[in-house]
Amino acid sequence: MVMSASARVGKSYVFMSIIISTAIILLILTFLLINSWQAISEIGWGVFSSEWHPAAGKFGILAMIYGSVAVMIIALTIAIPLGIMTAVFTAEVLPAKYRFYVKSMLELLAGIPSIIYGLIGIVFLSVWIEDFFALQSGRTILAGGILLAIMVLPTVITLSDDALHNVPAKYREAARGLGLYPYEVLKSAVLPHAVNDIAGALLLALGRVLGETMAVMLVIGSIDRIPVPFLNTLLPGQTITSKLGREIAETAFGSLEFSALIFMGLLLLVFVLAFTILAQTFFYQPEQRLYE
Amino acid sequence: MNATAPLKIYQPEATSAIEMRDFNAWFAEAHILRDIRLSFRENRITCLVGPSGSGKSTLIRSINRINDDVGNYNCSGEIRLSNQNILASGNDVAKLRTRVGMVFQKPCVFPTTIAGNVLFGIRHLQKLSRPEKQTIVEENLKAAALWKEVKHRLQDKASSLSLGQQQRLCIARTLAVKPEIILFDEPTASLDPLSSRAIEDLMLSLKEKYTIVFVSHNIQQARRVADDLAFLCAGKLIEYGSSQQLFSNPTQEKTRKYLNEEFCDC
Amino acid sequence: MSRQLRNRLFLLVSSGAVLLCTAILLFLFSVITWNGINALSPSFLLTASRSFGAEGGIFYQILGSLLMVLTAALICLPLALGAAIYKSEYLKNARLQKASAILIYGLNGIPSVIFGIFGLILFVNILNTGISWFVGAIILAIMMLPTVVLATFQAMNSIPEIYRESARALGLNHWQVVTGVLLPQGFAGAITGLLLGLARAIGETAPIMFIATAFSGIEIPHALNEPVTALPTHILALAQQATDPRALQNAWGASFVLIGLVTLFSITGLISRTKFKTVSQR
Amino acid sequence: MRNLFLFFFSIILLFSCSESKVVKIAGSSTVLPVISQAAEQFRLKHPNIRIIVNAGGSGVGVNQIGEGKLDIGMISRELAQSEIDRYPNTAFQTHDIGRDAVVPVVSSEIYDAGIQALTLAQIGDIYKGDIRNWQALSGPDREILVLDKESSRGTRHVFMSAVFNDKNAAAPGADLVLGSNNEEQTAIVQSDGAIGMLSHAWFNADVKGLSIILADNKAISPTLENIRSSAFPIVRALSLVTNGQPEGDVKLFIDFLLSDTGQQIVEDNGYVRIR
Repeated sequence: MVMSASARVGKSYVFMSIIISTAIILLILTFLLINSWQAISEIGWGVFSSEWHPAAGKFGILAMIYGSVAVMIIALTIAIPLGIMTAVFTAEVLPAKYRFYVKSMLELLAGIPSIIYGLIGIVFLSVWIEDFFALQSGRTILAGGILLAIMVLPTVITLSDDALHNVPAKYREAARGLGLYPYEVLKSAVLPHAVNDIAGALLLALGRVLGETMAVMLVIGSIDRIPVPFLNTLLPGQTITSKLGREIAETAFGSLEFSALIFMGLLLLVFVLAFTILAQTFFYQPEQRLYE
Repeated sequence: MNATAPLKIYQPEATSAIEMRDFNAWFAEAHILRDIRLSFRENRITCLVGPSGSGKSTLIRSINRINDDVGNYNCSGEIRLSNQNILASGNDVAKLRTRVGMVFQKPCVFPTTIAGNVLFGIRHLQKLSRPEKQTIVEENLKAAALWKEVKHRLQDKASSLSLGQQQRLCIARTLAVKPEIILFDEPTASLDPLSSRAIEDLMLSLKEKYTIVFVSHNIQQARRVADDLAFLCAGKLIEYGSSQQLFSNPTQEKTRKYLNEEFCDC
Repeated sequence: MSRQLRNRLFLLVSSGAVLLCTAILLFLFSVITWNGINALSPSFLLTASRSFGAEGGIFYQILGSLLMVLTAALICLPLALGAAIYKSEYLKNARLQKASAILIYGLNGIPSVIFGIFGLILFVNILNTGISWFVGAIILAIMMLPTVVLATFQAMNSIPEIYRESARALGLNHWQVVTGVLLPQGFAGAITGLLLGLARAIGETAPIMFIATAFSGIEIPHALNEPVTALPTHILALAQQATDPRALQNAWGASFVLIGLVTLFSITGLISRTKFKTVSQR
Repeated sequence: MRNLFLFFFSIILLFSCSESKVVKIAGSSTVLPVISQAAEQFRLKHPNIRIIVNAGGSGVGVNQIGEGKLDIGMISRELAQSEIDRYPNTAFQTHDIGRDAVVPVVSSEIYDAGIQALTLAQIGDIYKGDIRNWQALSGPDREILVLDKESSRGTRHVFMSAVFNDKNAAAPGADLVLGSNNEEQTAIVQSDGAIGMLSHAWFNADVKGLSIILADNKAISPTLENIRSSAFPIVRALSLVTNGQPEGDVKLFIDFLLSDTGQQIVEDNGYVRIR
């Protein structure tokens, strides 16, 4: 078949577009890898130590990893039960006519930029935590965790609600027809269908929590130290993202410190990508909707 | 509106299981059912017939209050079951539904094993030991005429069954919770003729123990199965009587036309 | 009655969760609205900021944010349209289809600070552009890309095959089918995606704070390689001096305006989504 | 939608056409208020020269001069030899514009409770983590919230040099690490037992500067007088860095800062003028 000129130009245009769109992510990965290479080769396994003191040549990132994981665990232990229980209410108990309003509210809430959560965190949350626990400073790992829980809550609710809502009504009817109470209908007929989607939703939430920067950066205290005792979250800490957000622009390009920071970014990116891709490809199938 | 002859209220000689008194139903503004007065006889098969949109499904779905969960639904009047109004507020709807079972238009099996589907409801109602479970599965699958086909693969996925088998599995599941009344909402609508016949035979065998209410679009099927017939049109009960009488000697012209599958203008 | 009890308990717990969530939501909205409205005035919206942002308004921050995201939208649109067309109409190999989907989903999941770092390395350092609003727009365009590609792809994919076949039956070639039948539908989807992407992009701080924004002295950039001031980074600067009541008040005002812009974009996006849906279902 | 785009781009085009020159400045948040304000006033005199000012810290000021991204870097400490070595092709040139003191500051609650002067050794013990309660310094029984700054900040370099003789000294006793002076000031205000390091221009009702007790047991308070005379032990110059001798607009701006008007701005911001 002979292609007309416009068809040829058009085809090469759309082809270039898809190549660029899909290559960007690979480009980002490559750039991070190249720039962290200096750290990988010069520091090696030494990066997995706990002291970060560039002037003394110490580039241990364990404190940042600890901070990221601790903040993530706190955020998810709050957001998951609260979010799923709320989603159960909106999807199963709430009359359908209110659903639209609830969903719209949630979308708006999910759209609040993270810097504004940071502002709220620094003006209210950290002060409350300081007073409640009688601390010297409320800028703690706990504050970061709670703030992230609040941030990610709309996402958890709205995705879980979708998951529950997508279960065909016939299963609910059939279970009700057998004389089951709402609780039993949910547990035996609805949840088994929704559990995959909910798992996907939680993975996405996890990725979002790990990657969140601004809000955490303002309230966590930014000290590169693993708390003593180990599980004391009422102490300040540092996450990978807050470390990057504070210091990357102030570090000389090409220095070993810069490279070690980029290595942290690479680590973060690999984990978040793994969660996101897992969630979108293995758990969240229907409609191929994107979630931020 | 139409000045029709006054309705002859059918007075069944057998005791009635359910009585509907001045029952009205609405979806939002639409008045779906108007002043329905009906009593379903015990251990008989009553078939609701009528053109699409006549309110048959709404009526049958009101009897176990499954419509309550649909948005914008409202009703008035009374539906009496063992002399109690089931529409009274404060009634335990879940408990009502264990007494009034329902089989839906499309077979809906849960994503578990065949045995798991049979036990799906009963498992919540009482604690069951292993042998009890086995007995229940076997008894109810037998009662639903499915035992022979599936007895060697009770642990298979229920979705591996054919549609007709799935529908019988749904019936077995309903029987397991020991209802007094079973509602069938067009149970053969999505099945092939052979599977439909199997369901019809099953209904006939079930009426010895249960009161059956049944919605069908298929007039021949109604003729084969029903003891009593209720003909609805545009939300009103046009005629109600024994199947034999309605087919051979209907009092209403509309009934005659509809049952003879002629064009019927309600 | 333990079944009933358990059911009651379940309803109780889930209503409790709802109450808690509602309380959080009400708190967030009332704090932002109340403080924001108190800070708002015409002069706040229309004057430049002075002395660390504690005085004056946010006029150039609003302008800078809009300039950056709208430019990002312009960069993103042709790329997203092209990619969606290829994915929907040319990419028939199932494996490649899946691979492209994974890469695009992955791009969507990248933490925003990583985009900032990417921009810092590639543009500011390697290409030596310096802190530049246009680099910020490019990075924001990349961030928006997956949303727009997917929205466009879905819009095109939902067009029934019969339309393509009818057009082909009239003798149109593949590209003519694309431009004549698919593009109009796809464009509507792209606009929806763009609006939703804009809503996200305008609130982002981490991607632009290293590469695109300056603290003061800038009003409207005169060249591509000049920095700009933007709302989110302005709020960041103000949040760091949260005990100064004037700075805090301006921070709330700026937050309120920012949320207003986000809401404007997302509501327009949602409306365009519903409107567009009814068109395709007709 | 399309109209909006057109509107914006016509604005940009409009501005792009007008002839104007740009001076890019970034660096220390201590120098920042002076420069921002000076830039505003400079602009009134020279409307065709635009000055873009960015924060980031002294380290940023030096690095970006080295990388050629800035016209002027702001620093609030000395240039380090390592920095000069890192950019061999850059001829760093510093221009002092004012003087400042880095002062150990505490929350007003601590100051009012009687802690108004410390020795450098005591401050060192606090930052090493050896002293953790104000009681040890005969203050109230309250834990000390020790505030550190990001490692590239000039204020930290000067402070740590004075306390530990090592500008990059680690502070194992620190509780929070903060960035700009504003952020540090906010954290001190929010706490009732904090100690931090700040330029004396950031004192306020809740943030009090301590006097430093010297070896001869004389307490020197951070007054303008003591800073001007260098009697206060932690003083520093506020400087601008350029690559080579400043020329043209850059020179014009630096000269403006050294003029009487410029020095008045330095003084208005709480620093000590040098001319």
